[in-house]
Amino acid sequence: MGIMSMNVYEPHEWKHGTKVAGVPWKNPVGTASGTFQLAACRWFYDVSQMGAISTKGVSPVPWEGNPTPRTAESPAGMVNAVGLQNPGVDHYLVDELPKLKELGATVVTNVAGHSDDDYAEVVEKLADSPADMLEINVSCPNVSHGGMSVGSDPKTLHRLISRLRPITDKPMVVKLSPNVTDIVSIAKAAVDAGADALSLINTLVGMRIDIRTGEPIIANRTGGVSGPAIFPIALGFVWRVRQALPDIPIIGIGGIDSGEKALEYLYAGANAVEVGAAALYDPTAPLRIARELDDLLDSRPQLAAKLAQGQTWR
Amino acid sequence: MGIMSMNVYEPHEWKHGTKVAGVPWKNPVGTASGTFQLAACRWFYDVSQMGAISTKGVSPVPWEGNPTPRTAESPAGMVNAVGLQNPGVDHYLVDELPKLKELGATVVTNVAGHSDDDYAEVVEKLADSPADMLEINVSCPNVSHGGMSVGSDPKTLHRLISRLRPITDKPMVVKLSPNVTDIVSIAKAAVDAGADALSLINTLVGMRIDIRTGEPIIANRTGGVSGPAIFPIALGFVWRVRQALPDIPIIGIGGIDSGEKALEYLYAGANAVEVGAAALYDPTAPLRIARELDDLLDSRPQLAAKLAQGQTWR
Amino acid sequence: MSPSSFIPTARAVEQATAAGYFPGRRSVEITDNQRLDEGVYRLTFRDPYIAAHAKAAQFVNLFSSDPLKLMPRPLGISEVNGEEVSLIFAVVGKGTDEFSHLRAGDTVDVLGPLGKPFRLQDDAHYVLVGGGLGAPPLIFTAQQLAQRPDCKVSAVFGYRSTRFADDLVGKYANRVESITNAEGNVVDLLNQIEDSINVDGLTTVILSCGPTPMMKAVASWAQRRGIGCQLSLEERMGCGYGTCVVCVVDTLEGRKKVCADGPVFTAEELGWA
Amino acid sequence: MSPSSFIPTARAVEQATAAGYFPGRRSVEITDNQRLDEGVYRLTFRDPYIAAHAKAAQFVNLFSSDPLKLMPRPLGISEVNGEEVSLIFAVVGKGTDEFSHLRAGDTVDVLGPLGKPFRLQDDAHYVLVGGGLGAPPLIFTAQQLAQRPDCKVSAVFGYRSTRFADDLVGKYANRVESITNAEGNVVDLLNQIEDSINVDGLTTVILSCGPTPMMKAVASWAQRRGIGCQLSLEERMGCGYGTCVVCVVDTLEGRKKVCADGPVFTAEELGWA
Ligand SMILES: Cc1cc2nc3c(=O)[nH]c(=O)nc-3n(C[C@H](O)[C@H](O)[C@H](O)COP(=O)(O)OP(=O)(O)OC[C@H]3O[C@@H](n4cnc5c(N)ncnc54)[C@H](O)[C@@H]3O)c2cc1C
Ligand SMILES: Cc1cc2nc3c(=O)[nH]c(=O)nc-3n(C[C@H](O)[C@H](O)[C@H](O)COP(=O)(O)OP(=O)(O)OC[C@H]3O[C@@H](n4cnc5c(N)ncnc54)[C@H](O)[C@@H]3O)c2cc1C
Ligand SMILES: Cc1cc2nc3c(=O)[nH]c(=O)nc-3n(C[C@H](O)[C@H](O)[C@H](O)COP(=O)(O)O)c2cc1C
Ligand SMILES: Cc1cc2nc3c(=O)[nH]c(=O)nc-3n(C[C@H](O)[C@H](O)[C@H](O)COP(=O)(O)O)c2cc1C
Ligand code: FES
Ligand code: FES
Repeated sequence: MGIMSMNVYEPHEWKHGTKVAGVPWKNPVGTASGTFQLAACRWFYDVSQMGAISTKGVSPVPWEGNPTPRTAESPAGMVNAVGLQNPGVDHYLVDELPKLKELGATVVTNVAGHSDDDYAEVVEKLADSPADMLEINVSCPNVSHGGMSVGSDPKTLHRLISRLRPITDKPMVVKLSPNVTDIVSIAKAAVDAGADALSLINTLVGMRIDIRTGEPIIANRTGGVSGPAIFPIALGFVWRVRQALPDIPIIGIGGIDSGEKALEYLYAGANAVEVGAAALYDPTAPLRIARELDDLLDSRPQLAAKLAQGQTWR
Repeated sequence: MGIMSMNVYEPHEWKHGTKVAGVPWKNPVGTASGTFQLAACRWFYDVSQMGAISTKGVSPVPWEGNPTPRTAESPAGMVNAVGLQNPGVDHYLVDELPKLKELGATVVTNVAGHSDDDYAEVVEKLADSPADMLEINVSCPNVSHGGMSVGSDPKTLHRLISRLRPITDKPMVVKLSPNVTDIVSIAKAAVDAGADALSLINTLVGMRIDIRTGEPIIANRTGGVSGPAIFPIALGFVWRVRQALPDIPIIGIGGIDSGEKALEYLYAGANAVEVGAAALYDPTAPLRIARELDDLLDSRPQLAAKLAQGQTWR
Repeated sequence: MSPSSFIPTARAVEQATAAGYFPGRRSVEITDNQRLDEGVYRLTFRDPYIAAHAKAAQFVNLFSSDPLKLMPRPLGISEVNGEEVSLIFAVVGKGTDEFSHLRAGDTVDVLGPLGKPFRLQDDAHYVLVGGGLGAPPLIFTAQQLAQRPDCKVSAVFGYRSTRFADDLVGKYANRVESITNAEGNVVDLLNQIEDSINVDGLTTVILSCGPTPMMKAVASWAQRRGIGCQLSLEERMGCGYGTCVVCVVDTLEGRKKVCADGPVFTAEELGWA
Repeated sequence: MSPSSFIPTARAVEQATAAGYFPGRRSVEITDNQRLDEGVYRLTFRDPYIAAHAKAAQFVNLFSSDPLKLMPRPLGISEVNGEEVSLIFAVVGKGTDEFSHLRAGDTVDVLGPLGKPFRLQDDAHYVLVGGGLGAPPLIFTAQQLAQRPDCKVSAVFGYRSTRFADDLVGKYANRVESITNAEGNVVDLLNQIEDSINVDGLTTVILSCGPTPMMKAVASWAQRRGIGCQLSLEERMGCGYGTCVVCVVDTLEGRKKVCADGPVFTAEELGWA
C-alpha cells in the first residue's frame, strides 16, 4: 500500500460503504470539521468521493474567532485556536451547503454555539436544509462560552441535546471532548437525550511557548492539539465509549493519516472515521486514506459486511 | 546545541540549580518515575548528576503488575501498561534508596497504593528514610483501584492527602493525572490538603490495535501514552495550574526530549521537570537534557536567578 | 511523511491536471542551494507546474522531511527560470534550518503555487518596496513585470545589513535603490527618491512586502501621496490553501484568510491607508 | 532522533568507556545487508565495542530513523567477525521493513550488547534448538562455543520453509540437523536424533530459542530426559536495558525482566521443566 503508487484521481468504485445512524456513506472516511472548506478543497480532489464531509462549525451569526497567531507546531501534531471563526449559518445555507449537495456529497453540518439558544437557532435553520446529518460540537476548547464547557458536564449536555432533539428529524451526532474525566457518562447523557450517534474526539487542550520570548506562541495562549500525536489517545476514547455503549453509532476522529490508522478505529468499534489535520499538510489525504481503507477492507470481509449493514466490529 | 557534540561524561559544574519545595536540586532536570531503576541506569551515566531521581512507584507489598504485552508504539510516543509492578517498599528501603543516597542523588520516592491505607503504610515506612521528597502517585491509569481514580476527584484526593500529611515532614509532591475535566480543582484540593508541590502530568489513557488480529496490542487493552507526542498537552496542564496557583512548586513532566522542551516548561511556570520516555530509547537522555538546559539558562539570567531561589518565571 | 512518501512531481502534476485538479503535495528535486548572506539562502527546485503558473507574490508551502514537523513553511517565490523555481529564505527556526542544508539532488515536498497575486496592469510605474525577507516575492514581481513592456519598475529595498537581493532584482528592475538598517529605513529611502518617482507619466503603484510596521508606514506614505498600494502579508499558517482559517487578518470587510484571500491586500482593504 | 542526532560509535564508546560507563545509544555504519530468504535479512554493522563484548544470546536494540517510531527493536546477535556484528531478522512490521532497506554505508542507531547470556561451561555437548528467527542467537552461540575446544555443538533448527541458517551455523557447529514445517517440528527432529545425542561422554545441555510453544515443548522434552535446558525468550520491550519493567515473564521467583534478568532463563526458573 505505497502512497507512492496511489493515484487518487483514477476512477474508483467504492467497494466498502457504511451507514452511520442510517445515513449511507460511500466509504467509512469523512473529513473532520474545521479542516474542510469546499472553496479550498474542491481544487484538489472530487470531494463528493468522501464518505461524508463534515463542514466547519456554524453559529447563528458570523463569528470572528480568536486573534492571531492561531497555530503552533508540536511533535507530530499541531495546536490550533481558530475559535470557530465562521460566516454564520445563513451564509452556510446559501453558499457552502447547496454547492456540496449539488456535487453529490454526504454532508454532516457541524453546529457551534455560545449558549443553548445559539445551538437551537442553528439547528432550526438547518432542520429543513439538505444537510444529511448534524454534528453538534460541544467540545471546542477554543471558545470561552459554549463549546467544551457544554460537553464536559453530563447534565448540561443532556439539557442541550434534549432541547435540540425535537427541533429536527435529521440524525444528530454529538461531538465529544477528550478533556474530561469520564467520557462514558457524557456519552451516555448525549445518547439518553436523543443523540443518534457520537463523534470523538475533538482536540486536546495544549500549547507551545516560544523560547526566544518565553511567551505562548498562540495569541489565545492555549489551543487544541490534533494530528498523529493524539492517535492512541483518541483511539482509547473510542474504545471506552464502544465498550460502554454497544449500540450507538460512533465516528472515530483523531490523528488519522493512513488507511491503517482508520482501520484501527473500525476494530475499536467505530462505524466510520473523519480525517482532520492530515488534510492540512496534504490536501488529498482524506481521499487517499479512504482508498487505502477500501483496499484494506478487501481482505477483511467480516468487518466489511458489518460496516455495510451499519453494524460495528464490537 | 548539537547532540552530536555533547559528551555527557565530561566533567561539568552545574551552573543553574533550583529548589523544589525547599529541596535543592543540582539542576532543574530529574528522571520521571517508572523510567528509572538504579540497577539499570547507573551503567550509563552518573545518576547523582541529575537534579533529582524519581524512583518507580512503591507499594506496601510487592505488586505483580499487569500481564504482558505491556507496551505498544504510537506516533512519537508509546503506550504502557506496566501496572506498577514493584518489589514493595521494604525492598526499596534496603535496596534502591540507600544506594541512591550513597551515590549522592537527590531522591524523590514515588508512592503507589490501591487504597488510602496502602498509601499511608508506604508513607509511614518512608517517613524516617533518607528520601528527600515523596511523590504521591494518584494518577496511574493502569491499576484498577487507587491510582488515577484517587487523583480524578478533588474530594477523594483531599481526604487522602490530609491523611498522609501528618505522617511525615518530608516535602510531599502530588502527581496529577491529565485524564480529568478540571485539573485546577484537583490541584487545589491537593494543595489545600497540604501538598508541598505538584508534579504533572502522568500518562494519558490510550491504546493501539493490531490490524492483523483486530485486537488491542496491550494485554490490559488500554495503557498510558507518553513521549514527545504528549508534550504540548502536558505543557498546557502545567500552564493552567500555574495560572491558577501562583505559589505552589510544580514539576513539569511529559514529552521532554531536549533542553529546549525543558525550557518551555520553565517558562510556563514550572520549577523543575522530569524526563520519562526519552530515557527508554536513549539511556543518557536525562543527563544530556540537563546539560542542554544548563547551557540554555546561561543566556537567560533572569529565569536562572528565579529558579536558583526556588521561584518561577510565572 | 518523509519526502519519498509523496508522489514525485511529474506524476503528481500529470495525474492531477489530467483529472482537472490542482496538483497536491509532491516531492521535487533541488537543483541548487546558495548562501546569499549570513542565514539567508536561495533554494532552487524543478517543478514545471509552478514554473508555468506562478504569479507575483504567490508562495509555496515547503515541508520538513522530519515527520515530527508536519506544518507547512510558506515561502514566497523569488524567481522562475525555465522549469526551475527559486525561493529566498532566512533561517529562523528548525524548518528553515533544515532547508538551508538541502543540496542539489535532494528532494523536498512542496505544495503550490498558492495565494492571490498582486493585481498588475499593463502600464504603470511599480515601486517595489521590500524589507528584509519581504524582498523575495518582489524580485519575482519584477521578473513578471519585465514581460510587460509598458511598465517601469523601481525596487526600493531595506536590509538588515548585506544587500543580498539588489543584484537579483537588478536583473529585472529599471532602478534599484537600497538602504541598510544602519543607514535608515525604506520610508527614508522613499522620501529621498520621491522627486523622481513619476516616470514617463505612468501611474505609480506601490507593491510592498516586509515586516508589518514597515508595510504600515509604507501604506501611509503612499496614502498621503494618493499612490495606490498593495501589500503582501505574512501570518502563521495551518494549511496555506484556505481550508483551516488559521491565517486571518483584519480587513474592513472582516477577517480574511492571508493564504487564500491574500497574501496580497490593498492598503484600503486593510484600512491601513 | 534521526541517526545523525546521535554521536557516532567510536566517539560514544570512547567517551563512555573512558568515563567508566557502558556506551549509550550511538550511530553505527552498515557494512552489509543480505537477503537470506523471503522477508529474512542478515544485516552487518561495524561496532568494535559490541564485537569485543557480545556473548551468546545477547541482543542489541536497533532504532528506526523515523522519529515517529521511537521504541527499540531488540534483535539477537547472530555473528561477530572482527569489528563487525551481524543480526538476522524477519520483516514483521514497519521497523524491520525499514532495516531491510538499509545499505552498506548507511547508518543506524544501536544500543548494546544487552541481556544476560547463556551460561556456558567448558566441556559439554550443546544442542542448540532453534525455531525460525530463534536461530540467529544460536548461530552466535555456536560461534562462541567454537572457541571452547572441549565443547561439542549440534544445531537442531526448524524453519518455516527455506533453511536459511544451516550454512551459517554449519561454520561453527559439529553437526547441523534441520527440518521445515512441512516435514515436522524440532521436537520430531530431536526424537530422530535422540540416539546419537550423547557425544564423547559429555554432559548434554540444550540451549533453545524460538516461539514460546516450541520452547515449552523442548523444555519438557529435555526435562523428561534429565537434560539441562536454557531458553532465550522474547517479549515486547520498552527499554531493553532493565529500567521500565515492561518486558516481564513469570518465573518461579516472580516476574522477571526478559531484557535484563534474561533473555536467558533455565527451564526450572520458568517452571517449564
Ligand atoms: C505568505 C508567506 C510568505 C513568506 N515568504 C517568505 C520568504 O519568501 N522568505 C522567508 O524567509 N520567509 C518567508 N515567510 C516566513 C516563513 O514562512 C517563516 O520564516 C518559516 O515558516 C519559519 O519556519 P521555521 O521552521 O524555520 O520556524 P519554526 O519557528 O521552527 O516554525 C514553526 C512553525 O511556525 C511557523 N512560522 C514561524 N515563523 C513564521 C513566520 N514568520 N511566518 C509564518 N509562519 C511562521 C512555521 O511555518 C511553522 O509552521 C513567509 C511567510 C508567509 C506567511
Ligand atoms: C530479546 C529479543 C531478541 C530478538 N531477536 C530477534 C532476532 O534475532 N531476529 C528477529 O527477526 N526478531 C527478533 N526479535 C523480535 C523482534 O524484536 C521483532 O520482530 C521486531 O521488534 C519487530 O519490529 P517491527 O518494527 O518490524 O514491528 P512493529 O510491529 O512495527 O513494531 C512495533 C513495536 O512492537 C515491538 N514488537 C513487535 N513485534 C515484536 C516481537 N515479536 N518481539 C518483541 N517486540 C516486538 C517492536 O519492537 C516495536 O517496539 C527479538 C525480540 C526480542 C525481545
Ligand atoms: C484548524 C482546526 C479547526 C477545527 N475546527 C473545528 C470545528 O469547527 N468544529 C469541530 O467540531 N471540530 C473542529 N476541529 C477538530 C477536528 O474536527 C478534529 O476533531 C480534531 O482535529 C482531531 O482530528 P485530527 O487529529 O485528525 O485533526 C478543528 C481542528 C483543526 C485542526
Ligand atoms: C514505562 C513507564 C512506567 C511508568 N511508571 C510510573 C510510576 O510508577 N509512577 C508514576 O508516577 N509515573 C509513572 N510513569 C509516568 C511517567 O513518570 C511520566 O509521568 C510520563 O511518562 C510522562 O512523561 P514522558 O512523556 O517524559 O514519559 C511511567 C511511565 C512509563 C513510560
Ligand atoms: S492557513 Fe489555512 S486557511 Fe490560511
Ligand atoms: S524492556 Fe524495559 S525493563 Fe525490559
